[in-house]
Amino acid sequence: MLPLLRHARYVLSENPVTGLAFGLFALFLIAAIFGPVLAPYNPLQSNAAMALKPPSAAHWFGTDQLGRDIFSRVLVATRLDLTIAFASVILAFMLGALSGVAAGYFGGWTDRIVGRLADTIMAFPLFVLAMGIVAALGNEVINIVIATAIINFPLYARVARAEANVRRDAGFVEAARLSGNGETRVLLGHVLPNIMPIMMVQMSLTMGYAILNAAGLSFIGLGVRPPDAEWGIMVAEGANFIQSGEWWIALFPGATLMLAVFCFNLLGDGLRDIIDPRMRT
Amino acid sequence: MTAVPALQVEDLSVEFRTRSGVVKVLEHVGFSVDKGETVALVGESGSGKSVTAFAVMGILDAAGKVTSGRALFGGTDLLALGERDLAEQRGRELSMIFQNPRTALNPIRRVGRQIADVLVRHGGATRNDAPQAAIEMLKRVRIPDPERRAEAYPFELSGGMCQRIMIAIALACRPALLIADEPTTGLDVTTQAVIMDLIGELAGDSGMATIFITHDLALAAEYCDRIVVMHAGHIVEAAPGRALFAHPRHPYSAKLLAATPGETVALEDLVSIPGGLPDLRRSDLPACRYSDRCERRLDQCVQPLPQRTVGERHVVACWNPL
Amino acid sequence: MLNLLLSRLATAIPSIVGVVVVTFMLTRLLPGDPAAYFAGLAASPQAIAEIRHNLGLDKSLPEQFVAYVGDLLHGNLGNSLSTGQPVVAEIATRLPASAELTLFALIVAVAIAIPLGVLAAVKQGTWIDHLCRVVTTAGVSLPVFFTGLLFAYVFYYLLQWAPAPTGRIDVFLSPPTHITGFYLIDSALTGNLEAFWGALRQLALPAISMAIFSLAPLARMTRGSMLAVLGSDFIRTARASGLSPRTVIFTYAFRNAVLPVITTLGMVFSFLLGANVLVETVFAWPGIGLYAVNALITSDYAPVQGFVLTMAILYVALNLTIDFVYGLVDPRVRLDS
Amino acid sequence: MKRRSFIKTTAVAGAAATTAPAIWSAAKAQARNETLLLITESPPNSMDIQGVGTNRPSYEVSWNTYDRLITYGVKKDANGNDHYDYRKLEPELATDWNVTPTSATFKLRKGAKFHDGTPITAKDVKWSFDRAVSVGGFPTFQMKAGSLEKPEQFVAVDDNTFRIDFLRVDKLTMPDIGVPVPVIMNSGLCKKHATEKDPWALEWLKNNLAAGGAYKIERWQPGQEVVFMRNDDWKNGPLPKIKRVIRRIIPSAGNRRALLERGDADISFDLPPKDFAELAKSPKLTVIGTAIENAMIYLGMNVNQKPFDNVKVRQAVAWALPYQQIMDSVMFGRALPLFGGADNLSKGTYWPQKDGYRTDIPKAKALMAAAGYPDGFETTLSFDLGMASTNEPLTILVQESLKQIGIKATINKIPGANWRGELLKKSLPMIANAFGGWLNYPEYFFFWCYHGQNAVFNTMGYKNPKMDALIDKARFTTGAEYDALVKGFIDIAFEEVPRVPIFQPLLDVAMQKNITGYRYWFHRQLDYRQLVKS
Repeated sequence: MLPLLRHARYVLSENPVTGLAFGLFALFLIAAIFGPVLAPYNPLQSNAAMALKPPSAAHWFGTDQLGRDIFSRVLVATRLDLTIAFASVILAFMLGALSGVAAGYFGGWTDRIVGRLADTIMAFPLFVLAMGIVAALGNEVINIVIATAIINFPLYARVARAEANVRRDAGFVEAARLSGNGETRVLLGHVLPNIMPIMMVQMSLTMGYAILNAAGLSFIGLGVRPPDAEWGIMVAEGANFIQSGEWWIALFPGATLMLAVFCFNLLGDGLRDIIDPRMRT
Repeated sequence: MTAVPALQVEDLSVEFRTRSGVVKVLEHVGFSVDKGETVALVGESGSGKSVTAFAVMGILDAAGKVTSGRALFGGTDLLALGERDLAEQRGRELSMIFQNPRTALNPIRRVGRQIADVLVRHGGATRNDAPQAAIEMLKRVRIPDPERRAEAYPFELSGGMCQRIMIAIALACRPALLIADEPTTGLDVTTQAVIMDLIGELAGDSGMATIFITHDLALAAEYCDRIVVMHAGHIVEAAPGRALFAHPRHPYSAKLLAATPGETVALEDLVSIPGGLPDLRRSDLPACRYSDRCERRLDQCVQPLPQRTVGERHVVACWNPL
Repeated sequence: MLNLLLSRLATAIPSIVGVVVVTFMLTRLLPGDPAAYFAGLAASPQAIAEIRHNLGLDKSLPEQFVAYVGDLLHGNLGNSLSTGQPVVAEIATRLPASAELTLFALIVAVAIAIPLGVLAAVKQGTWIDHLCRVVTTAGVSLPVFFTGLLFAYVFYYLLQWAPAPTGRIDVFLSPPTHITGFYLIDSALTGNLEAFWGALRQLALPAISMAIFSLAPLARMTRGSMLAVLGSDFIRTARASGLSPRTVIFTYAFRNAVLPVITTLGMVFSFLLGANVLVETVFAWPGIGLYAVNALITSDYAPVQGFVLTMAILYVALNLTIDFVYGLVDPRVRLDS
Repeated sequence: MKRRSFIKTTAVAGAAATTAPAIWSAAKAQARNETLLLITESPPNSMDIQGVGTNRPSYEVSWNTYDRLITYGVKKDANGNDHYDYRKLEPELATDWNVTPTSATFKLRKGAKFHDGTPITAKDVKWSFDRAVSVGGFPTFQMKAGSLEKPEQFVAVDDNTFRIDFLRVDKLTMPDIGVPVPVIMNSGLCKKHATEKDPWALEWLKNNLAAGGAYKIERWQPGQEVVFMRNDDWKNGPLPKIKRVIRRIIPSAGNRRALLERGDADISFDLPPKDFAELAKSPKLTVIGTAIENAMIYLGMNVNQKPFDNVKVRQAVAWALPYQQIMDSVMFGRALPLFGGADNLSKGTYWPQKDGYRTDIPKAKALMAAAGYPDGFETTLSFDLGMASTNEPLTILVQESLKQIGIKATINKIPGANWRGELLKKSLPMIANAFGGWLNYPEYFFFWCYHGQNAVFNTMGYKNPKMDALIDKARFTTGAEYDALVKGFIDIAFEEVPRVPIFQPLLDVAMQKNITGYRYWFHRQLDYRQLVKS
C-alpha cells in the first residue's frame, strides 16, 4: 500500500490539475451528502413575489420562474445527478465486468454472445439508444440509470474481456485451478479481483459521460419528474429564458453540470495515472 | 598504429529523473577511440553501455541529463553542441546502428526512401538522384536485387536484411565514427557473422572508427582492437583485447571472462557472478559499485577509485587489482 | 483489399441482424398507442381499432416482425405517420443535412485536435501539455445542448456575428442545385457563392459546438500515440541519422501516430451522431437526429426503426471506410491481406 | 475554379463576415419585402385535411390553399383587432345561397378555377362533400356535428348550383360549412389518382394539392418548411397582398423569440406566455392576444375513481388551487381568469365564464374533512409533455398547493402519443389539460366535454343523465328555452366540478410592426390572405 501512496503523491505533485480535481470532487461529495442541509432555501418552495430575480446577495444564483432559489436547487440537485451517475456506472460495471470476464475467461460461445451483444449496442448512436430505452421502459429516473448502464456496458465488457483473456493462463490462475477450485470460483475469486484496478479507472472515466447522458435525457424532457431539481432539466427550463435576458436560470445549472463532468474527467485521468501509468495517454 | 583519437569521452556523467527518484546511470566515464580503430563496450545489461552511446549521439530520452563531461569529436565537444548543430553531425560524421533492426526502421516507409532521407538531409544526394544513390548503398551492403528491395517495407524483409539496411543508412554519408549497439542481437549465428564482417570491412575501407557495444565478450574479442568493460555506470577496465583476455586485472573482468566458456554463450545465461547490479537510486552508493559483489574488497574500496595504468593502453579502476 | 472488405462486411452482418431485432423490440415496447394518436381526438373505439388493423398492430409480435423484415428486404421502411412521408424518402432527404454537419464538425475537430495532440506530445510535461489536457477535458465536459444555447445567444443574439439559427441556409436564399445533398459541396460545384457562404455561416455554430465536444478523444489519442511513437526505436534511428526535427516529427513520427487516431475516428463519429440529436434541436437543423427525436416522442415506429437501421448501416460503412483508409496509410495491412 | 479567383472570392466573403455582401442585398431585400416568414414549432404532416392523422398545422395549409363554399365575416374585437364573426357567413366559392327549413342552395362563382385551370363546378363540390362524410375519422365527425352525414344530402343541380338537403333542423349546419373540413377539391384530378382500394385518393392527396385556393405550394420539405406562392388567378376573394409565405420550423422557443426580436422573422404564434408578455411591451413588435373562444385550461379529476368520486373532494380541490399564482407566474397575465366570480351560478349563455371558486385553504380543508379525508391522500397529477412549458410550472404550483390540504400529488409527464392513449383509457386520476372547440356554442363544448356519451374529451369520465338531457335539448332549441338550458348545465358543471376551470388562454401572436391585417380565427391558424407587409 505504501508504495502506491508514494506513487500517488508523486502523481499529484507532477500533476497539480489532478489535485484540483480531487478537491472539486470533495466539494461535490459534500454537496451531495449535505446539500439539503446546506441549502439556504427550500428548493421546492415557490415564491411568486421573488420570481425571476437576478443573482443577488440573498439569492446567489438568482431565482427561477416560480421564485425558487436556483442556488439551493443546484446544490440539492447534486445528490440526484451524482446518484444517477454512480448507480448507472456501478450497474454498467456489474453487467460489463461479469459478462466480459466470463467471455474472456471461457471464450467460445460465451465470448461470441457477449461480443455480439456489445457490438449490437455499439452499432447504435449511444444517446439515441438511451432515449429509446427510457421511452420504452417508462419516463422514470430508474430507467435513465438503466439506459445509461446499457449504453456503457460494451466499454466495460471489452476491457474486462481483454484483461481476463490475458490472465486466463497466468500462473496464479493456473495455481488456483490446480488447487481444486471450480472454474466459476477461479473466475470470481481470482480473475475478477485482479481486474478491479483497471475497472475502477474505467468507472471514473465513464462517470462524466454518465452525468452528461442523464442531463441530456432530462434536457429533452425524459426521466426526471418535476418539481425535483436536476441540472439538465434546469438548463432546459432556463433555455426559454435566455433570449429574454434571464441568463442565470440556465447558466448556473449548466456551468455546475460542466464543472462536475470536468471534475470527473480529470479525476478519471488522475486515477489512471496512479493505478496504471502505462495507460497514460 | 598512429593513435589519433576520433572520439575522446571524458568524465561523462548522466542522470535519469524517474518517477521513483534520480538514477545516476553514468559516473565519470572516460575512454577514447582512434581513427580506424574498433573499440568494444562490454558489460551486463544495465551497465550503461547504450546510455554512453546515446549521450554521445545526443539522443538521450527527455528524462536523461548529462551532468558533466565532454565528448571531443574532431575538435568539437559534442555534448556542448546545440540540437541543430548536433543534428548536422549525426548521420554525416557519426552514425549509429541498433539492435532489433526490424523495429529500428520506420515500418511504413519504403526502405529505399529511408536511406534517401538521410542522403538528402546531409547533402549526399539531391532529391532527384537520391533514389539511385540509395540503391547504390543497398549494393554496398550487398543486398541482392537492390532495385526491388528499395521498394520494400521493413516487414517484408528478414532481420539480417533489415540490419543491412540500417548499416546502409548509417554509412550512407561515410561517417568518421560508427556506433554499433548490439547490432547482432536477435539475428541467427550465421547472419551475425556476416553482419559483423560487413561492418568490419566497410569500416576498414574508409578508415572509420567503430564503437561496438555488446555483452558478448567472445564477439568483442574477435572483432575489436580494444575492450572497455563497464559495470553499473563505471568503466572498470580498458585494455587491448589480447591483453584483457591474457590477464584481466579487475575482479569483475576476471569473473566475466571466467563465465565465458564458449563463443556463443551470452552473459545473461551466467549465474556465476554473485549478487546483482546495485540499486543506482541509492544515495549511499559505494565509490566502487562492484564492492558489494567483490571477493577482493578492501577497506580502502570506499575511497574514490584510482585509475591505474597497468600496461600498454591498459587501465583498471580498482584498489586491489588482480 | 477486397478480401478485407468482404470479411469486414461479413462480420458486420450479425450486428445488423441484432440491430434489426433490438429496434423492433424497442419500438414495440413504447407504451404509446399510435393508433389512438393518429385516429384523431374525436375517434370512436371502432375507428381506432380499424386504424390499428391497417397499421398491422393487431397482429402478434412474431407476425409483425416477419412483416417488418419482409418490408425491409423490399427496401420499404414504411411511412412516417407524423409527417406522412415514406421513411426512406425522408431519411434520404435528411441524411445529407446530418452528414454534412457531422462531417464538418469532425473536420473542424480533427483540424484542431491533431495539431494540439502533436504539440502536447512533443512538449510533453510542459505547460502546453497541461493546457491542452485541461482545454480538451473542459471541451468534452460541456453538455452540447448548453454550448449550443450559449453560442446561439452570444453569437447570434448579442453579438450578431452568426446568422439566425434557422436551419441549413438563410431562409431567403434558395438551396443550391441538388447534386450530393451537401450544400457546401453542391454550391461549390455549381459556383453558387452566395449559397456556399450562406450554408457555411449556418454550419459554423452547430459544427463548432459539436467539434468542441469531440476534441478530447482525438487530441488524447494523438498525444498518446505520438508519445508511443516518439519513444520507439525507429524514431531513435531517425534522430541518430540526423534527420531534421521536422522530418522526424512529421514524416516519421506523425504518419505512424496517425494510425490509431484513424481508428478513434469511428468512435468519435458515433459520439458525434449522438450529440447531433441535441445540437439539431437547438439549431433547428433539419437532420435525422431531430427527425428521430420527434418520431420517438410521437411513438412513430417506422421512422425510429428506419433511423436506427440507417445509423447501423452508416456505422458499418464508416468502419469499412476506416479500415480502408487505415490500409492506405499502413502498408502492413494493405500488403498482408 | 482557379486558385487565384477562389482566393479573391474568399477574401470578399471574409470581408463581409458580419453582413451579407452588398451585391446580394438588393435581390434579398426585394425577396424579403414580398415574403412573409412565419416561424413555428410544428410542421404539417399532410396536405389533406380529411386524411387520417392530419395534424393541426396541416389545417393552416389547407385553409390557405383550398376554398370552402362559404366563410365567416369579420368584426372588431374589444381591442380593435380583426376577429372573425361567427354570426356572419360570407361568400367564398358560393356567391350567394338560399336557406329553407329543408335545404340550402348555393350559387357557385362563375370563372372560378382550380390551380390547374379546370373550372370549379358543382360536381367538384358534391364530390368533396361526399368525401368528407365518407372517409371516416375526424372529418366525418366534424361534418356530423352539423348534421351533415350522408352523400345523398348533397346534390349538384347544375354546373353552378349545389344543394344540401337537411336531415334535421340544426343551427350548426350552416356554420359547419365554413369550418376548415369541407374544402372544395378538384374531383377530376383526384379521380385520376384514386384506386379501387383508395376511392377517395387519400394517398395521393396527402402529398398533393387538388385545390383552387388563394395560395399554391411552391416547395414542401416535410418537417422543415412549406413555401407558399400566391395564386394570381384566384377569384374567390380579394387577391392577397403577400406574394410568398415561408412557413419554417424552428424547434427552440428561445430561437423563435430571438428571430422575431432581431427582425429576421415576421410572425409567430409559438412562444411561451412570458415572451409574449415581454414582447408586448417592446416597441419593435406587435403582439395581439385574443381570448380563445370556447377554450380553457383545467384540472380534471376522474370521477369514477376514489377519492375523486366524492364531490366534496373535488370541491376541496377547486378551493385549494393557487389560481392567482398560476395567472402571474405561469401565464404572466396572458390569460383570462375563470375563477373568483361572485358565486357558482351561470352569468349568461356565454362560455367559458368565471366560476365562484378561489384559493381558500381553510374552506378546502373543511371540505376534505367532511369528505372523510381529513389527512388527505396520495394521487398522481399528469400532463402532456408536449405542453410542458406551461403545464410543468402549473402542476408544480398545484402540487405545492394541494400539499396544504394533505393531498400528496406525484407529477407525471406523459409523452405526446401516450397522452392520447391514456386519455382514451380514462384511468388517470388527475390531469392538467386544455380543450377548445371550433364552434363557439356552449352546448358544443359541453357535448364533447361533459356529456355521458363519454367522448375522449370528457377526460373525467363524467356521467350525469340530468346534464345529458339539458345538453341534448339545447343543441336543437333557441330563444329563452335555450338560455335556461345552458344556464342549467353550466350550474351543474360548477357545482359538481369534475373539471376545475383555471383560465381561458389567449391566442397570442407576435409580429413585426410592418405586418398588419392579422385576423383571429376559431381554428387558431394563420390566415395569410388578409395579411399586409409594408
